Amino acid sequence: MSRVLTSLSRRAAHLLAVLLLVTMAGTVLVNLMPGDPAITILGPTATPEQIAAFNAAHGYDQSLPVQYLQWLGGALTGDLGTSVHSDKPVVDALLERLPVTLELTVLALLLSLAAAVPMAVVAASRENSVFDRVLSKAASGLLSIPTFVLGVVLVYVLGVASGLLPVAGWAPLSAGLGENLRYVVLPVLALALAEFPSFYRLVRSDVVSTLQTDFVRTATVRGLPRWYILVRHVLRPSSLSLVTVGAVTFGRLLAGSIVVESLFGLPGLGNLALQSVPGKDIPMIQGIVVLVALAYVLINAVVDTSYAILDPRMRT
Amino acid sequence: MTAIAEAPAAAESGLDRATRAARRGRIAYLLSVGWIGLLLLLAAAADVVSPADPGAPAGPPRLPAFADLGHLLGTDSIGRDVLSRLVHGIRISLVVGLGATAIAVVLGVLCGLLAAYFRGWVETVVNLLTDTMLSFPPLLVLLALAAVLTPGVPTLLLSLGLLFTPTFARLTRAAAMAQMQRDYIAAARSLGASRSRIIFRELLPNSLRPVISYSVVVVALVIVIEGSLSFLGVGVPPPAPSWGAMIASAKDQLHLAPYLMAPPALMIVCTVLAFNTIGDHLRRRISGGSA
Amino acid sequence: MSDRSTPVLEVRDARCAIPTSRGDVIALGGVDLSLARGEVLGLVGESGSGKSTLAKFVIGATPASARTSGEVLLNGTELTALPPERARKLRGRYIGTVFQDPMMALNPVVPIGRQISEAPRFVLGLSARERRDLAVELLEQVGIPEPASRLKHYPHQFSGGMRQRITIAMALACSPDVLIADEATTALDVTVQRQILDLLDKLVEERSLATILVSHDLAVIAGRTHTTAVMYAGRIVEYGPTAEVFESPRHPYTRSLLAAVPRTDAPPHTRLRTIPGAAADLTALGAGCSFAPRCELATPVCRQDFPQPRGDAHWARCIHSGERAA
Amino acid sequence: GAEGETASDREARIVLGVDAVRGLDPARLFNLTPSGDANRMAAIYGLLFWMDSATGEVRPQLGASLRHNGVGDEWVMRLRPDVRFTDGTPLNAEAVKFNYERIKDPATASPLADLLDGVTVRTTGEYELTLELAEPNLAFDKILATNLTFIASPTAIRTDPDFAHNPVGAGPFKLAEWVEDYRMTLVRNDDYFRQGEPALDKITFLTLKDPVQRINMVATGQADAAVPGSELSFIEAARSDGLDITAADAGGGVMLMFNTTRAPFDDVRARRAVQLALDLDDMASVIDPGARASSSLYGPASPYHSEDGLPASDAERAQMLFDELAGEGKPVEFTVSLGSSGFFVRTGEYLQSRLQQFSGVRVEIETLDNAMIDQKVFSQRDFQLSVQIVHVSDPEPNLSKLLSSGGQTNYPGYSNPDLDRALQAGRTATSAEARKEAYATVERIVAEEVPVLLVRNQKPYTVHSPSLQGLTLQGDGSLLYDRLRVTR
Amino acid sequence: MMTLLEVDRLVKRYKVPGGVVNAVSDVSFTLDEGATLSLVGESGCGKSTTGRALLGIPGPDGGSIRLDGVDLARARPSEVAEARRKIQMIFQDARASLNPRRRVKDLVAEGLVIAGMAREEIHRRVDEVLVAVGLDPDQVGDRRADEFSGGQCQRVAIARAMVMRPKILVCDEPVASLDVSVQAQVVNLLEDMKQEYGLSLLFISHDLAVVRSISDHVAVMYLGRIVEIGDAERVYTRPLHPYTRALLDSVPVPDPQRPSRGKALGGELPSPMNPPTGCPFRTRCPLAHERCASETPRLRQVADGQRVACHVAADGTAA
Ligand SMILES: Nc1ncnc2c1ncn2[C@@H]1O[C@H](COP(=O)(O)OP(=O)(O)OP(=O)(O)O)[C@@H](O)[C@H]1O
Ligand SMILES: Nc1ncnc2c1ncn2[C@@H]1O[C@H](COP(=O)(O)OP(=O)(O)OP(=O)(O)O)[C@@H](O)[C@H]1O
Ligand SMILES: [Mg+2]
Ligand SMILES: [Mg+2]
Repeated sequence: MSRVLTSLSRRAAHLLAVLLLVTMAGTVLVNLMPGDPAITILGPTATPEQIAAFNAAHGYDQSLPVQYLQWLGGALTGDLGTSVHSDKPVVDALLERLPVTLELTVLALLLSLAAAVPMAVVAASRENSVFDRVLSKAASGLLSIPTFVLGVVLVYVLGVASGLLPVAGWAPLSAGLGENLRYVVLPVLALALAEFPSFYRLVRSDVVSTLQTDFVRTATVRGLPRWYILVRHVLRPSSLSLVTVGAVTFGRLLAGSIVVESLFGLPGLGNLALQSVPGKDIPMIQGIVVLVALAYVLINAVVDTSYAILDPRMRT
Repeated sequence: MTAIAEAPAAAESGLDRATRAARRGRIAYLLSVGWIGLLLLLAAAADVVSPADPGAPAGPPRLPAFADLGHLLGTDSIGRDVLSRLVHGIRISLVVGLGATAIAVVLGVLCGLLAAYFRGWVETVVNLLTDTMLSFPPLLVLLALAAVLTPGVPTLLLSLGLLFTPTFARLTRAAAMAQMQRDYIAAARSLGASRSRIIFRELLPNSLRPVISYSVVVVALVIVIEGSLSFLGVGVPPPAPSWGAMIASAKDQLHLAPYLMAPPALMIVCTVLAFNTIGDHLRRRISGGSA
Repeated sequence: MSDRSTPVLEVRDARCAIPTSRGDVIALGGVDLSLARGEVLGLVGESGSGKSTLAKFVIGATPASARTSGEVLLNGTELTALPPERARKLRGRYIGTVFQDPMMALNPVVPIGRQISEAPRFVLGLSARERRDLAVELLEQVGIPEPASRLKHYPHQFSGGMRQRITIAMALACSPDVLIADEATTALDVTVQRQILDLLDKLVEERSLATILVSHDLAVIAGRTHTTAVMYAGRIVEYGPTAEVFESPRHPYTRSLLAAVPRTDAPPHTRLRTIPGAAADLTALGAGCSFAPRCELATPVCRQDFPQPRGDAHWARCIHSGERAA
Repeated sequence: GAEGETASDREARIVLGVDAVRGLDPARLFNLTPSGDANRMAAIYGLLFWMDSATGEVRPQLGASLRHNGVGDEWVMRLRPDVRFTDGTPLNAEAVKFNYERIKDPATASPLADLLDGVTVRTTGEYELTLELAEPNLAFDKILATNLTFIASPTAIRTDPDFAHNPVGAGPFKLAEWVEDYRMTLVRNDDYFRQGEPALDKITFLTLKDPVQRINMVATGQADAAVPGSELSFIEAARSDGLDITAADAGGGVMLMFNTTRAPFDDVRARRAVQLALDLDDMASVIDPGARASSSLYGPASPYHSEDGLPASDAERAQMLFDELAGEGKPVEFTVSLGSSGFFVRTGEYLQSRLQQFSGVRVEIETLDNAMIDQKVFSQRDFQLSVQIVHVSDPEPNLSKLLSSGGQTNYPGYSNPDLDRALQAGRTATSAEARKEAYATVERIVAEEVPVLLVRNQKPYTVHSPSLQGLTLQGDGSLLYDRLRVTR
Repeated sequence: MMTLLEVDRLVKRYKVPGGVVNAVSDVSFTLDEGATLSLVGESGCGKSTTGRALLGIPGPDGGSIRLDGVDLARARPSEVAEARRKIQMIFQDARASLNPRRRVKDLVAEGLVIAGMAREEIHRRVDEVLVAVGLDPDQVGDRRADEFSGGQCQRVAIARAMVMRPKILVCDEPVASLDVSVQAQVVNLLEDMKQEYGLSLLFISHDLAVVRSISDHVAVMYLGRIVEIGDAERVYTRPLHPYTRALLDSVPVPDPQRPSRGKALGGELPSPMNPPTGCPFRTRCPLAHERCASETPRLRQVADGQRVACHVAADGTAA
């Protein structure tokens, strides 16, 4: 029992250290970035005195370590500061944006997995068949198409030309599920298509190698149906690396897909970052950094747990 | 010895399929190597081969490909020769793709090897750094680095290289840790080999397999990402032609001349396919070689 | 096989060529076998001689790229003539297989209870209850204590010997007529090997299974089989009742093999006999006897044609069978 | 989810390019472009007075009248007695005075403070103010109608520290919800002073960065109007899709801004050489097919418009000048600093590719995001050549701000007493003739001295569906919201 | 005969997830010059761990190793390095112990290169030793280990060890995965080497037949301890420990006429993470009684050149 506790607390310490490092790096990087929050707020006509006053009021005249410590002090009490731009609490802004990005991320991930996994399994179980070759080449091709092109093409085909779907904008779940889904389809499709190839490639190669294991061969010899072998014996052992990559992807998407969110004008974290970074909204950027890092840390915890679920050898 | 040749038809088709697949694989591999070779050649001789100055106006804007034999692949949105830009773009796209990947591989592999070899606090530090980098919004890194250093190829190399370093560090660490269990490491130790000898002569060559096959994918990713970055103003500054930037600029005139997208996009697709094919081939070769 | 009833399993002219980068490996060069109910056939030979390929040929698991020909008859039904799906089902029903490495043969992420009972589900169509009972019964038979409580356990929670017992239980799940054990004890310790071999003996006896016991360990074959087939370079070169084969081997290869085995009753530091030359290259087999290049008795005739079996119940493919080296 | 519901007759959805970053404080007004703050403010605060984008004429909306004393150094503003802010307080002379004093107060750090420099504001009645100017300015009404036309409730400003995000005005609409950088929902101000207006119950402003997507939204019926990007080709495409275009016939447009305080463009020959080197017609057709080079600083509808106000290109002379400069050891080598959108990048690349055809010229391109443009170009003036869009509906105030010595948007840092005098003359001239004369002089000096180079006309457009009607453009091209109607 | 190696009360533990494995506990033995000592026992009983501890990969957690008069735990690092050169090892999995990316020549030369020997001298010695193990230096020198068969890999591993001219060779299951004919070749080769170089062998194997044919002394290990040690002849003909007996009984004999002797051993090897109290073998021992559960038997001299750790067998009752 105590062993479990030690390993848990070690893990927690590691994650805490990651959070600290990330936020510290955030402070440094934000300050390295060009642009002056005072000018973005006060406008280019601001006089040096006005700028100095602004900086003093917001604490930007302090040294970096002091700024960081002050921020950290607030963060520990759940106060991530106030956005320089909107004068609203950073936490509120993040909580407002998170659901959108979260929905996009989850749906995109589910969609690309739902497409990639079965296709990859079928392709792998018929290695070198026409199906396999076409799909594998298509996946490589998809890998090489930038998201911003993919998005534009989708908008033209499914939005403008056919008029099937709204070309941009967002309807929250509160506007009704159907409405929400209509708006979500295009951006999710763009994201899912972009993520599809890596999932596909991963699962395919995993399944190909699992299919060569002795236990699959044994299962075949025992007269079990093909589908059963694929589902029961192949998929689960093949899903470990998928979980790892899926988790990293999840974290990455949660940081906000800037290209997709700005193309579709979605009120998500990506757009928030895109607005905050050039605008040097320091507290907001810090907030995004913390949120993303926290998500990453949580996802890692989930991944560790799911390893144990997927692979009984990792239990105990 | 008669017989084996008279195998039933069904079985024969199985063999045919396998050999056909193998032959196809070989052809695809050769084509891919040929393509990359051609690119390298063109890149080296870009000034000689390209029909026009890639930075100078060569004709009316937005000429489609093959419309004018003087501009085989047409002209871009401000009238520069697309073929010349593509050829010159090889340099940037390949330099950035290969260079950033190389940086990531070198740094990542080094970290991964050290972590796997020393374990203990070295591993803790490496894990901490990789986790930190992985949990950091990449955009911020790119923007900050582009701001501190001026945007350009060296900055891109550095920032994209750093971006992919943690992944390689993880891959290498996992592979190297598996190798550490193997007895040839113990054997080298028992012969009194120094640490650096073990790390670089024994561990390194045997931990590279996943790195090599993944690095190919990364080259492709970097080429594509470089293009997306010009959209944020931190890519290669104009007028340097990179394929990604050419796509980005074609995107802005999609309504006027959608065909402008095709040449650079095809270039990336072919190159990525080629790299992937080579990567798959290498992976097969390497995993076939030692087991 | 003389005193036993009709064959359960027959293999006729089994051939298998596996394409590789160095050319086709002729892993089987025409093998005939027949196996009666209750008979235990030992398959020996050095590594790479085609023992496993023969076993795989019987169970229809040769590599996908392999070219095969020949017939497998199971209780008189020619499996090789049936549609693949049907043949696979029949094999699953009537042939049980145990492989060398129990850890590899068991899916690490599926509980053993399910692994044992899935074949009965699809092949025999048993209900969930029946399957569970069957699994418990099988585990009991192969000597796993408290079987009911272990159905939900995963392979890694068992020791090596127990894992092999579990794969044996899996092989027996559909009450097969034929059992194929390919190096089933090689990965195990001597004491555990002894336990497993005893268990197999018992099961063969109880169920009168026709069994193929594949091993490169001559000692295992010697103690556990009725008949022995010695393989060399993809062919059976000697065949006969085990006692006779070991007592008076007819093929020079069998003799060399037996001579090379160290014996616990020999004095220490006795120089061991070796077989000169390297193992046959299966990609470049000539027309003659494939052992000829390493054979002390070889004559030019040996290099012309592959010798036909000489003898009836105990035969060897050697024109010098019976002769002894000087 | 406003845009999620089916469109109604009493609602309009308008897509703009950027959100109001600094909130909606009239004193902080800097980005007057239709895509930026002006449209939102016009809907919330209404307009005291407004200037017709096409003609440059000033008209009242919330205000009643604006008159000068004949010389232009004293202006009397009358207000309506029936206009109230949405918090119930009256929009009276005190309120206007409060707003103007606040702008003048250095503590406010208002970018508009310059415009009220030397202006004394006195209330001369409950609904009347007198503005005394330090020097005569007959165009003060235009300054007022464009830059000082938004009046906020003094009570709200005093009591709400976050007033900029909870604006209270007397305009046709009031703020209901604001999700920054995404959507702003306004609802009808039922107490709007003019009975029966506004015609709509609700206006939704959406922010969408991608210019093509903005038009797509109108084209697919997701939005009623959009302020498109700077590219005419988009607009032509929208027109061919059956959308309506409303444009103000303003002058000005895309301008090259030479930093005249820095090498190489501190030398007039360098600026002129660039002007001579560029074939503006070609430039227009390459960068933005359908657009045209402009012959005059002033729009075609403007009384000051001339057919040959700006000189033509002459490559030979350009090369001579470049050679001359190179010979003096002052080669024309410079960096173009511009925004990172495709339009600007293309402009930069065009300049680079064309100018480098001349010997002795080297051009580099630096792309900057908006914050960096603010800082580097606007604030620090750390650039050599930049590209900006300046609309000139009337020479006042935009042209004056741009070209007069020390003018607020005089990014070129240009200073020429003759030009200052000409602008002054234009401001104070009482006769149309004299004014025309003055502005012709301005144009001539700009043509000779090239502090800025107008490369092509660029109108403020609004793309909208035919069902949206009553579009009137004011100032730099934003809409008058009380007149907007939807008929489906 | 001179004692070359003295191992005294060697202990080695491994930390693993879930606890500590006592891989080797309290193991003592000596090895004389020119002699062969075999370690036998079931998988996981600590044979390899013992062998590897001698070479310090990894070193022991307790006990002492005295090699040619040098106490490896106490001596100065340079002395240890010097002493260690006298002991070389062939690893259990020969193929895995050869870096698959290196050429055979380089593999064999590695120890000499590290020792800083001159290039020509290295070349000469590598060729010499390759010939000695029956490989043609010109034919195989430039090939890589993964192109070789198991027997050839074993030869390369032997060459790599022998090129250092060691006094002791630790052979960890050198023939376990080989065909009988190849196994015979390797065993013969080892015997040749012994003759030629005056080598001492520590021979680790679970194959009792091979062990019999090669060793002078045999130590039987069970669960990290030596349960019986003595002259090979004695141990084989007169095994005293019940485990030794069970082991010998389990060995199949390639003779169909010989009925299997005795009863098979029941049960499984206990987990080394929580070994039984007292005698480690008692859970499977047919002779176990209470004392075995409470008291760990120590090795005791029972006959000339034969020691056994068993409460029962020591009395001779089981003999
Ligand atoms: N999948 C394969 N691809 C290529 N060659 C193969 C394959 N499987 C077997 N072989 C070759 O076929 C020959 C016979 O192999 P097989 O496994 O049947 O031998 P075996 O007698 O079982 O050997 P062992 O005792 O080592 O198990 C060998 O030369 C082997 O290399
Ligand atoms: N590196 C290690 N980390 C953790 N445990 C180990 C390690 N090496 C060996 N062990 C454990 O120590 C015990 C002794 O192992 P060792 O390898 O010495 O046994 P062995 O007698 O050589 O067995 P085998 O016959 O299988 O080679 C085993 O329980 C093993 O699991
Ligand atoms: Mg085999
Ligand atoms: Mg071992």
